[in-house]
Amino acid sequence: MELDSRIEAVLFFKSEPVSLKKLAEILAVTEEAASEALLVLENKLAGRGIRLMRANSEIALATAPEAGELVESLVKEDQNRDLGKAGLETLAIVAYQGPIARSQIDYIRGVNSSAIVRNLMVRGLIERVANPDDSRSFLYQPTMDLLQNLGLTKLEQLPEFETFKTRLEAIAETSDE
Amino acid sequence: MELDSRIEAVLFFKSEPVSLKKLAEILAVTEEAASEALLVLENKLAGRGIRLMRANSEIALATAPEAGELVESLVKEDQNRDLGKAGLETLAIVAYQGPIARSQIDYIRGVNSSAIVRNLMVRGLIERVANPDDSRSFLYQPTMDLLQNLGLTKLEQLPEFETFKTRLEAIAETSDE
Amino acid sequence: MENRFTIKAGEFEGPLELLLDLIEKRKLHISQVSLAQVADEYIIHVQRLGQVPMGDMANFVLVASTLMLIKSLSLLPTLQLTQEEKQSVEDLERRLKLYEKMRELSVHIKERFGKQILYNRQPSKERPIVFAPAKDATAASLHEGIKRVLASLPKREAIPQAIVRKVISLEEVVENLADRVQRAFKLRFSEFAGQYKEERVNVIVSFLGMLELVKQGIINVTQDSHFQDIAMETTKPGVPRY
Repeated sequence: MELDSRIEAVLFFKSEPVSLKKLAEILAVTEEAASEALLVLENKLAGRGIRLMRANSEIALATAPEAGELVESLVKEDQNRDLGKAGLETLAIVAYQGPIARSQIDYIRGVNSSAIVRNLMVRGLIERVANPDDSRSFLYQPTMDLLQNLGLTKLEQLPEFETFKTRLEAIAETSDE
Repeated sequence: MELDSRIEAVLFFKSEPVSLKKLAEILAVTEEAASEALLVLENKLAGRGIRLMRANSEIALATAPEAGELVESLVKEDQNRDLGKAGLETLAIVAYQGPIARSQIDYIRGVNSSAIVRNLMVRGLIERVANPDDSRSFLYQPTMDLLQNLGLTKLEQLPEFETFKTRLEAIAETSDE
Repeated sequence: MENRFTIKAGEFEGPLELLLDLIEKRKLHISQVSLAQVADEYIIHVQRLGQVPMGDMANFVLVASTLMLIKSLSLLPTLQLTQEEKQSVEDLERRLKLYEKMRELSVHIKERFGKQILYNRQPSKERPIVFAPAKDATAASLHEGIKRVLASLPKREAIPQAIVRKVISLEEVVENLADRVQRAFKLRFSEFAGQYKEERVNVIVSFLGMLELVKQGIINVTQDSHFQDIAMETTKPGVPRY
């Protein structure tokens, strides 16, 4: 059985995001080999009912965006889709600028964002990771769940992602002085 | 989107066998059309990690038989895996404060706990019971198996049980505001 | 126990949001000129804010004082600004542009969120539950776990000391600014000749009154801080600077 098919089986069985490292470990291959096979799988799934998702070097399978409405009709519990103005702003900052510190979110929004950040974390739309430059502090980044809610298989598919990622970073740096 | 891909999305999401009749109903097509599309899907899945399974006119997606050994090793690994920090914290909340709603677990931890709660359930460490106050939702509580495994005859024997239960209650209450 | 985080993350309008709204309402672009134009209106809004947490009120007042600087400069271009004042003027303009960009980008999120969701597999009801104890789950580790959970609950946030200090020193800054504008105004009074003379004088007089209002706002804020039991934490990096 081809590596890409074995990956598909693992992701299907796991039903939750798996890191590239873990995936390589399970399949007893190098991360490079797993990465290559993921590209193959991604291509094979094009146009199909399920898609390969990636976020923060984690990988998962999910239903295709085009099937969103159909599957939604099968979901029983109601989903809270109201983000509010503060939630939208904060999600935009984290999606386009993440991983980003809370102090920088505050700086951009001009208000204390601790309540809204916590709210988005509880909803599973953003997550906290250790700051590689400062072990005592945290950074916030978008979750796979957020991407799924936005109908994206990866963050780079966000409109204007590349343009604003770089441009805004240059400005955000000023808050670090 | 092609009918076979739409079927794939539905079966993937459902994670359990669906009858042909039900499938046709979901997709708003005749059973004949669904049957034909199933043949197409079956062909497309040949050699892949996921296969179409049929038994007694029930249809489901499952991992390919060739991946059987791989899947078995995953099952074993899942069963022996340590819970880790996040898992232990979640289990502790359920043990000290159960029966408790998922939304309250999320609120207390400050992060979304759905994946962890599911994992604890699959392992038989916690179980879901009906919420007496709201028939549409569930509460989570530790299983008898867990108690026995911890060497306890009742939860109250957990260290400082009353103290922490009271403190958690106060927090959980504020989440309902 | 502190449960301040239960305060709802409501639709609280922040200072940058208010400022941007005022500029956009007049169909202006962000610039020092447009900031000077909306300064009065901004301050009137801030006066009407009512109950706002101390930390947030400080942010409003800090922006107000920078707007006053910008306005002073637009009225009396000869007014000398210190290096720090110049920087806070530039900083406000830059931050406002950054905020504007993010607000624009948030439209993409709004348009997409929840519209075409990619779903995970539902938890299978077919999978038999087999009791699988974890080696690390013991009564002691659960005890440790619950202690960790309680310890990591959010504490009531201390207002960064730097903000408090800045607001307190602002009182002096505004007083000083009022002095400088008044002096420059008297010095230049003879220059305000011609038909617009009266108009110009009126503008500056009302501006001085506005400065007084800002000062009062600042005094309010600093007084609040005396009544509140503020835990003085060390300043975190990246605290907003105006």
